[in-house]
Amino acid sequence: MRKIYADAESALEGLTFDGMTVMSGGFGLCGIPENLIAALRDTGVKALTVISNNAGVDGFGLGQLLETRQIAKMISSYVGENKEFERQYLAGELQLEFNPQGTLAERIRAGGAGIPAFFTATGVGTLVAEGKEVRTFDGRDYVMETGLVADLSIVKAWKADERGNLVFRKTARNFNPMMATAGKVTVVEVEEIVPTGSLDPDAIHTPGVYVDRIIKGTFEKRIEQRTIRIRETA
Amino acid sequence: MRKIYADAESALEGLTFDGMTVMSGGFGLCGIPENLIAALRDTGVKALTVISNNAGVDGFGLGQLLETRQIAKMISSYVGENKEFERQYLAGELQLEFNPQGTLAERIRAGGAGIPAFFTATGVGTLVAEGKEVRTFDGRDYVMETGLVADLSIVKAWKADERGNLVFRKTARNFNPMMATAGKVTVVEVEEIVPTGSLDPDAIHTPGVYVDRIIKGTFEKRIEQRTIRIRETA
Amino acid sequence: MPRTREQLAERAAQELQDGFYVNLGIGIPTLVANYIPAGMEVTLQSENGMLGMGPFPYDEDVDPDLINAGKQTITEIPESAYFSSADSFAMIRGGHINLSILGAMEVAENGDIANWMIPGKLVKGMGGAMDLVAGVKRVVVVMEHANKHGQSKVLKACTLPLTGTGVVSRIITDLCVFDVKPGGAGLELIELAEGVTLDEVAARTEAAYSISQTLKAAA
Amino acid sequence: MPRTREQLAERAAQELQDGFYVNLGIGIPTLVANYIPAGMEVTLQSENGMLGMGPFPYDEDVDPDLINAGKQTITEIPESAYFSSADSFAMIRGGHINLSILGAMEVAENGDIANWMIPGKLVKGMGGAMDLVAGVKRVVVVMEHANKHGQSKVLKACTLPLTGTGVVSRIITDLCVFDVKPGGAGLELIELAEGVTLDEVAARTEAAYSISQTLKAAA
Repeated sequence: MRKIYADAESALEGLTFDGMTVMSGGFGLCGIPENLIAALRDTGVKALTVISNNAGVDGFGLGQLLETRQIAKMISSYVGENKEFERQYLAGELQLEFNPQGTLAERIRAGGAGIPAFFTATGVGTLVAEGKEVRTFDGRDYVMETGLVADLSIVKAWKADERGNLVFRKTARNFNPMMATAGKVTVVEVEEIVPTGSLDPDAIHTPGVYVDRIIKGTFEKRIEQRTIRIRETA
Repeated sequence: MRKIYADAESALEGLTFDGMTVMSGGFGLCGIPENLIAALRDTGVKALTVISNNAGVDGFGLGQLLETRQIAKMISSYVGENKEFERQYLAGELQLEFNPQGTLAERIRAGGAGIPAFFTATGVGTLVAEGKEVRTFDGRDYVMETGLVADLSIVKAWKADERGNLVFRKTARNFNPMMATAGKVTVVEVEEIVPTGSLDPDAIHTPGVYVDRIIKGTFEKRIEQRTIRIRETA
Repeated sequence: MPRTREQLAERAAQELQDGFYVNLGIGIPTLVANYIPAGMEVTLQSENGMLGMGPFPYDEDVDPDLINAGKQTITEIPESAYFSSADSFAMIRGGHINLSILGAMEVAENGDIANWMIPGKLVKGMGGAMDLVAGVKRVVVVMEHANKHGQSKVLKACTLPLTGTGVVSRIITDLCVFDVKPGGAGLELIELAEGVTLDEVAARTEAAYSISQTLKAAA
Repeated sequence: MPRTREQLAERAAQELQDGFYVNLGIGIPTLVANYIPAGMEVTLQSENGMLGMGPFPYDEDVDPDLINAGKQTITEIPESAYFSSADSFAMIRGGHINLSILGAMEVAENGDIANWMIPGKLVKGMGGAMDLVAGVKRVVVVMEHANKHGQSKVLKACTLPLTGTGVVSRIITDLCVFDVKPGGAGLELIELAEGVTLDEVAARTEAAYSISQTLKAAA
């Protein structure tokens, strides 16, 4: 039970400092660590570099940390849904580094896997490759990208056992498993904490070695684009 | 049902040629594609380069392909359990490239993931790094290793559905999932073929996109080192 | 008459082949899913981490944990499998997806594509577009022939920052279809939309192109 | 008296800490699992693809799909998780395993280790040893002080092909325990096995070493 904390606030205790780098899981608003983002805001920590595929929306997800101007820099692939983000960025208050989504995912995976750099064809011949080494393998050009690590990773999973083994649900998995591996400290919020031994050991997505602290959260799970089909009636 | 073949022989039809590179899953004798190795032997294909963590034992697993001298070169991390291997190697009949086990696993993963090269600290300052680029990142030296692909990957899984989604069992997973991604063609043998929709989509280890052909095999599952504890009687 | 959005999607669906694994971009490409021929086995990939994407859910089945790369709620089907975004882009980067159908702002004679950034305007990011064009085996662009100012989007050279270089294999527009010949050999006009003339294409296309000997009017 | 194999394993078990994730090499290191103190939470990793390794099975529970990196049949326990060998070595290379306890043929003053190859003899391969010494946070070597010819295995410089350079933090032998000081600062003798004298260590050690001010005889 050493890894289980009472709430998001206590789970972040002693882990935050100004200027730190934080990875935050999720794709859009799907699978984001809602509870830990709010708790991170409440710590008042400043000048964060946040690595996250997206930047939330106004007032929800990372949008909450933008509102309070706690973020100095974002490393993301797409930030389209956030007016406050736009405003700060256009005003020069916020630094932004765009990474192609797959390069971002692989940089995080590499960081967690002890790989300081790798080559990819993604972005060759584009702005993304500027200032980076380009090398030819087997007649094709590839750009060198570096691994990413963070001082803290905040992650949302579906279930955890008491030893920190994690299972994700559907497309809420997204960036969460890699980020769990790439944080010097990884804090996870889940919908359910189950007794050790109740998860199928063949179906664990993130082994407990990557998980330092766990909380059971409460979730709004806001939907960005509710698209439905209409049931045809007879 | 397009991916399901009647037997190992028909599943390899049209896929083999002399001098080809084959990846073969398994660790020791655990999780090896027994049926496809035997069928590969029966094709009579020659001068194979085989990428496999180990080389089987005399008369079983890849040992069968060594006996018939169909292998020209092995890329492996450990080949300790095979007298015929020793004989051919010492006689200069067999080429051998040793890779550290983790580097081998990552080279295969990289090959399947479109990554032509990556850096690792493994092997720096050893024979493994000779002739390879060494580069310093953040004050530590790393050696550049390249991705591996194969003309054919033969893989052993526990269950497949008709669309090729795979599930592995316990430590029989080992090198199989990466090899499934790194073959130009991937042929899989399983213990059971289940109807599409009966595997938990959150618990699929290898999505069907990586699987070209599937057979239901029969398995001896030989044990290399049967270690047991004695039940204390009252 | 130029093709409508639906007709563009319908034409793009002719690029599908039985057994294909396909990634569809946002916008018109998403509509292609509605035109998969009956009996054809096509598996849709969503780059956030899903293979085997089903249709939009009924209202009562909406699941916030189940969205596509356009952040729309979707459903799973019997062959669905989920995986991480790293595994998803390993699949894309490694060349395991047969076909990507994408929109574009500009495409050039040599297969260059620009679809993520307009200098001076707010940039939202490239998302997975650069990975898709670099990694997927075949990239087909579906787009309006001209931009809203009436200017050709099929160009000698892209003017906007690129998404990828030399990656597009085919361009399907509301007027016609071009093949991008391999090795920088330029464009070839291979189809006209119904009622569209060669002169019309010539007038509205900035890029140079050859005309296929088997040029046919679309059915 | 020099330590027996079992005593070496028992001493090595003192390196364990509550909450540690540990990889044990083949041979004496494997025996360390028998000396994990009661109540201490130590999770064993097997580099073929398992975290949370249990003891050997009872005869009727042997499962050919469940082996450790030494290819021995083992069992699972409640916290067990399986993963691929790529994921396993990502865990090792990424520095997520706290401690590796390994055997060696030679260790040098600077922390170099050789444990996989004797030139002129048949080489079986390095397996995962190079990944473990390069990746795991702390590497402790457990070995006999001398080889079968009576020569010191604790050397000024390794003579055999290396497994890793500057990676060993501590050397536990049947005679004593050395710390490898960081930054190439050499060896420090920190413990003597019961009944072993300083002179005995001096006589049997080729490497130079300093003697800890707090040197204590092992209990």
